[in-house]
Amino acid sequence: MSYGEGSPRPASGFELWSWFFMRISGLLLVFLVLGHLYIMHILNSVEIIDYNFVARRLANIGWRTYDWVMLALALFHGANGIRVIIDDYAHRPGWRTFWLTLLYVVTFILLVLGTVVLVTFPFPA
Amino acid sequence: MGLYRGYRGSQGQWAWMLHRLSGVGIMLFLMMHIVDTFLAGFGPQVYDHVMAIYRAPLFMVLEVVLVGGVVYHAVNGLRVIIIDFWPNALRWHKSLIVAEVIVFLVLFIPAAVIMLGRLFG
Amino acid sequence: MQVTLRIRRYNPEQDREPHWEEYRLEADPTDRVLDLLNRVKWEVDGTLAYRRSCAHGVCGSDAMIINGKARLACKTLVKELSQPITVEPMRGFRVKKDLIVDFTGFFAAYRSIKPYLINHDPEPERERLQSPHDRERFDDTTKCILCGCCTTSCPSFWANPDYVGPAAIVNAHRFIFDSRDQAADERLRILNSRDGVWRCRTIFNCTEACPRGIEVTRAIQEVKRAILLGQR
Amino acid sequence: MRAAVELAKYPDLKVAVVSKLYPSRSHTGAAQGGIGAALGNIEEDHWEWHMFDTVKGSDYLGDQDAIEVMCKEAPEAVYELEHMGLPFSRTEDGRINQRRFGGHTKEFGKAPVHRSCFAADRTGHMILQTLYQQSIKHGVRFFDEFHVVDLIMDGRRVAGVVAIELATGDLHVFHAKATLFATGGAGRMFKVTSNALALTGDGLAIAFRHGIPLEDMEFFQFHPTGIYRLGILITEGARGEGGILRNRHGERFMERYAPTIKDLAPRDVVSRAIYLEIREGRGIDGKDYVHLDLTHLSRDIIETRLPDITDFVRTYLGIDPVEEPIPIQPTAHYEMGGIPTDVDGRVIWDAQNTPVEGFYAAGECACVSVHGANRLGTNSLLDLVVFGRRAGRHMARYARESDWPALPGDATDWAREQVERFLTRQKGEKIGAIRARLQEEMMDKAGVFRTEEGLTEMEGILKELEAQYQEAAIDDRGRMYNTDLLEALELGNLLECARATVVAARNRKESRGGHAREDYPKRDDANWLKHTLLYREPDGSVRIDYKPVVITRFQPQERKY
Ligand SMILES: Cc1cc2nc3c(=O)[nH]c(=O)nc-3n(C[C@H](O)[C@H](O)[C@H](O)COP(=O)(O)OP(=O)(O)OC[C@H]3O[C@@H](n4cnc5c(N)ncnc54)[C@H](O)[C@@H]3O)c2cc1C
Ligand code: HEM
Ligand code: SF4
Ligand code: F3S
Ligand code: FES
Repeated sequence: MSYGEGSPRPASGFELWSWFFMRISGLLLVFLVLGHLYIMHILNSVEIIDYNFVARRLANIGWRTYDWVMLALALFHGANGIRVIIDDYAHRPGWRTFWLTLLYVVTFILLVLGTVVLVTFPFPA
Repeated sequence: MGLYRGYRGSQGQWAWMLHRLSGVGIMLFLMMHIVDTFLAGFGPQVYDHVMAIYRAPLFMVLEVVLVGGVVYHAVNGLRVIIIDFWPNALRWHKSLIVAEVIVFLVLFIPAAVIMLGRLFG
Repeated sequence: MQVTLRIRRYNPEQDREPHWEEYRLEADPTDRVLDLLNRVKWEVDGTLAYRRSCAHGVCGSDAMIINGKARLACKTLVKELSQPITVEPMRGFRVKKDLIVDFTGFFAAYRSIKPYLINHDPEPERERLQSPHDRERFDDTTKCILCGCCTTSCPSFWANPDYVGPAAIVNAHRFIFDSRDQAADERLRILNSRDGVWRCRTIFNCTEACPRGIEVTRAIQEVKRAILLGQR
Repeated sequence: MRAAVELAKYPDLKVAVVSKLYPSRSHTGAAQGGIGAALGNIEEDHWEWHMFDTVKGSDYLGDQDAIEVMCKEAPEAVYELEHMGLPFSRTEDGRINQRRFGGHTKEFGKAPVHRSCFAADRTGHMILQTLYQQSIKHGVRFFDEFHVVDLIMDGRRVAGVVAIELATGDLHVFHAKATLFATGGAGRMFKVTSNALALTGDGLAIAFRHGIPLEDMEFFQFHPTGIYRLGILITEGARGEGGILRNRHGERFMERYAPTIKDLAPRDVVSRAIYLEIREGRGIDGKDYVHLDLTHLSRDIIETRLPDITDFVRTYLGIDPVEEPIPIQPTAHYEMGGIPTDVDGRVIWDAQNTPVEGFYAAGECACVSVHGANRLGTNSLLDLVVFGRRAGRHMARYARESDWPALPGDATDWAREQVERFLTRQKGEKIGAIRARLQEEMMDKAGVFRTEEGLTEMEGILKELEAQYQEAAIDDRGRMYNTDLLEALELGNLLECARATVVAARNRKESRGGHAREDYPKRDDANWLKHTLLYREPDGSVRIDYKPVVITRFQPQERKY
């Protein structure tokens, strides 16, 4: 147990915003992700999806924005969720730092990768 | 997870564990998904090669699980949000779980049928 | 009727690991589990260690895990339970001996939320007035006997003993929503931290476990909302 | 704990609370009904009326100077609790709500009055919590789960206590300028009791062994409404809210015993009435219990004013008090006697009120005597806050003015010997068995009704049990959390208290308040309007002395309700 006798622990308000963000992003994700899944997996299917399919879809700037917003929200939402989980289970300070760093790095890389694709994907000439 | 064994908790406990599992699962998938989409940047051959893997039957079943996970996570997430922002919902929290299961089934069963139908059809 | 009682025992002076021990006893369906423990201690094996005092659910001494749920041994009747009856020490706490666990952190968490009325105004000659409606506002959480059933049933607490736990939040609620108290902001600030209310994931085990029938989750949610919206 | 809060206000003093339980587990938390004070929030009330009721309730054995102090300071003490944060139930205009309670009347006995200030039916719980909270606020140090085994004496002055730490089994010496005992009652000497398993009269026995007297130990209150067989209390508040006692014929029998205030007569009167009903064969189904009937009250009143007892009844009896009457029987409840003190909580040696330097007592273990031969409901909580506070003040003054008492070198010897005896002996009678016999026999022979014959027999039995106890053995020979050892020590204390009770009861040849002799059914003011003081001689025998009753305002009269 790490808290001292009767001493208030520091409060930054960060957890409040994290909590709030999880809920708001969750709400938006309901539409984005379920919509995405519906289009990709129900209306279409992996059998149909190929490079051309993706290319056609991304030709539309609207879809690009849709995908990017979804990507970013899902990443942040998911990463924050994982952060909470790490906080829960990784108690040794060393390990906790390790996992958290790993998470942040991976999230950042993925965000960059995802953004790069969406921005640079060649528009059909 | 050994910690959770043997405690006969409320339905809330199971709902939460599933939420956590599905959350992590989706996150892992998302990571993979970003990578594969990124590969699309390398041109059609590479991407189509990756998509071929997704078409393996095993992956198609996993896809169903993924959809189930997302649907569950979404529905349960909504339930949590309702409880958080609408005080009166606390009174009905048990009914909410029942409602959640129903909504989940209503969304998931048809989806699964369509998707598995493809696999076998 | 004949009952089988399985108790998870651990004696730090002898055992390296906890182990189960089984006792067969004659019991009435209306006996309390505490009666069974007493019978074991007084008639069979005096080394069995557990806490108890009031024997009717008002002192909060004998919280333990009975048949997989956090309960007070003195408020659980044999007839409510399926056989064999299993009794384990509270979860998420360090076991000191048999059913006795370390409460240090629990009370430290309780103290951390400043569990006392803070009011800087000069004291009136008679009572401070409070309408029945204002009194009603925190009635539920005044019932807490600090037994720890809620905290020991919370999966978030098992995962992370740094979480202040529902019991401390319940007691903070008791003051935050008391119209006579003036330190609500301070308590809210304390609870608005990583190990404060946000660790609660609305699992509801606590509400189910509370032997005083306190709607623990509701109290926690009210505190969360007070932090979020700044209103009481 | 009330004393500790008072003391903690003096920053130059170091205050510690030593308790064998976590303080929040003390039995004060079980008190349901309320705390009496003539606030007059519901109807007109005066402290003189309260005083009259208390004197009359005590069967004129209470010391009227002390009672006057208590009743006069009651409103202030209650307001103070309110200021500390105690969440009293409120009236419509925001004041502390009050209810009627047994024996509390207006205009010197005319009709029941609303005097008991309450927080639903968990007033004691709220007092305990509030005082614990205030102690935390004021930085009192707590030694939780330290069991006091012995008192340290420096000649005739008290120098602290010896306590065993439950977690480790270590003996600790607490060296103090002023020591206060608030160790609660000794109800566990009886089989059916509302008292906690921890109420084993430790403080009484410890003081007694050091030659400090015990006062009025023959007066033990049996509360009329304990849940049948379990002894769990159904508060008098249940009758305050309108509950009625009925026998097997459904008859409201209290009309015969107390025509004016009926079911709200004091506890000794009602308990005896129930016993008589049972003896006449009017118990329910001819068995040894009667019914407490709440069914004519609305569900709302029962559930909002008496939520806890509703819960007890539902849990332990599987009965809904809204629908069905509750089976009840008298239950051993309150020790009127105890360590004699003056109005400042100072323990005294003798009838001349010579104080024991550095030693204080408050609460149920003390005998100020405000309860005399029978305590009125709500007066115990009041007793402990009023006199706890006064004792705290006096202790502060005393501690500042006095030097440290010397700490004798052999302070822990007696305690160590007791502990080692049990830790080393291999074979002997089981503690549980001795205690069970004690409780059974006490209930039978020193319970609501007593006779010369029964008490004499009981003295013999006690000798036997005492001998067995000397040879008793325990199973647990470890050091850490040895609760087996503690129970053994507690039994020693119980036996001591039981003996004091029986000796005093046999000695007092009259019936008064909580002491009813079948062979002497009348009160006898000519010979017995005096307090008993018991001394334990070094050889273990008990010497009896007396102390006059202080009578100021109200002359003894026949006690009729
Ligand atoms: C069920 C019930 C209902 C009641 N209802 C009312 C009511 O409505 N109104 C009213 O006025 N009164 C009521 N009473 C009476 C009143 O509650 C008690 O008389 C009073 O609470 C006693 O308080 P206390 O502080 O003396 O003792 P307790 O609260 O019993 O405290 C004793 C303390 O001493 C400690 N202790 C004991 N022995 C040792 C030792 N050897 N070493 C260390 N610590 C020790 C214990 O750990 C405990 O903390 C009721 C009593 C009961 C049992
Ligand atoms: C579809 C809509 C979604 C909704 C409504 C939603 C809702 C929520 C909510 C409310 C929480 C917080 C739970 C709590 O505090 O108890 C949460 C946690 C989480 N979410 Fe989502 N989410 C959604 C999609 C996603 C996606 C797409 C991912 C993956 C990238 C994800 C991963 C996570 C993770 C890992 C957690 C943490 C789980 C935990 O702490 O137990 N969620 N979600
Ligand atoms: S809230 Fe309930 S379960 Fe938790 S400590 Fe208080 S009484 Fe026990
Ligand atoms: S079980 Fe735990 S997570 Fe919250 S609702 Fe209760 S505290
Ligand atoms: S013994 Fe007091 S709550 Fe169980």
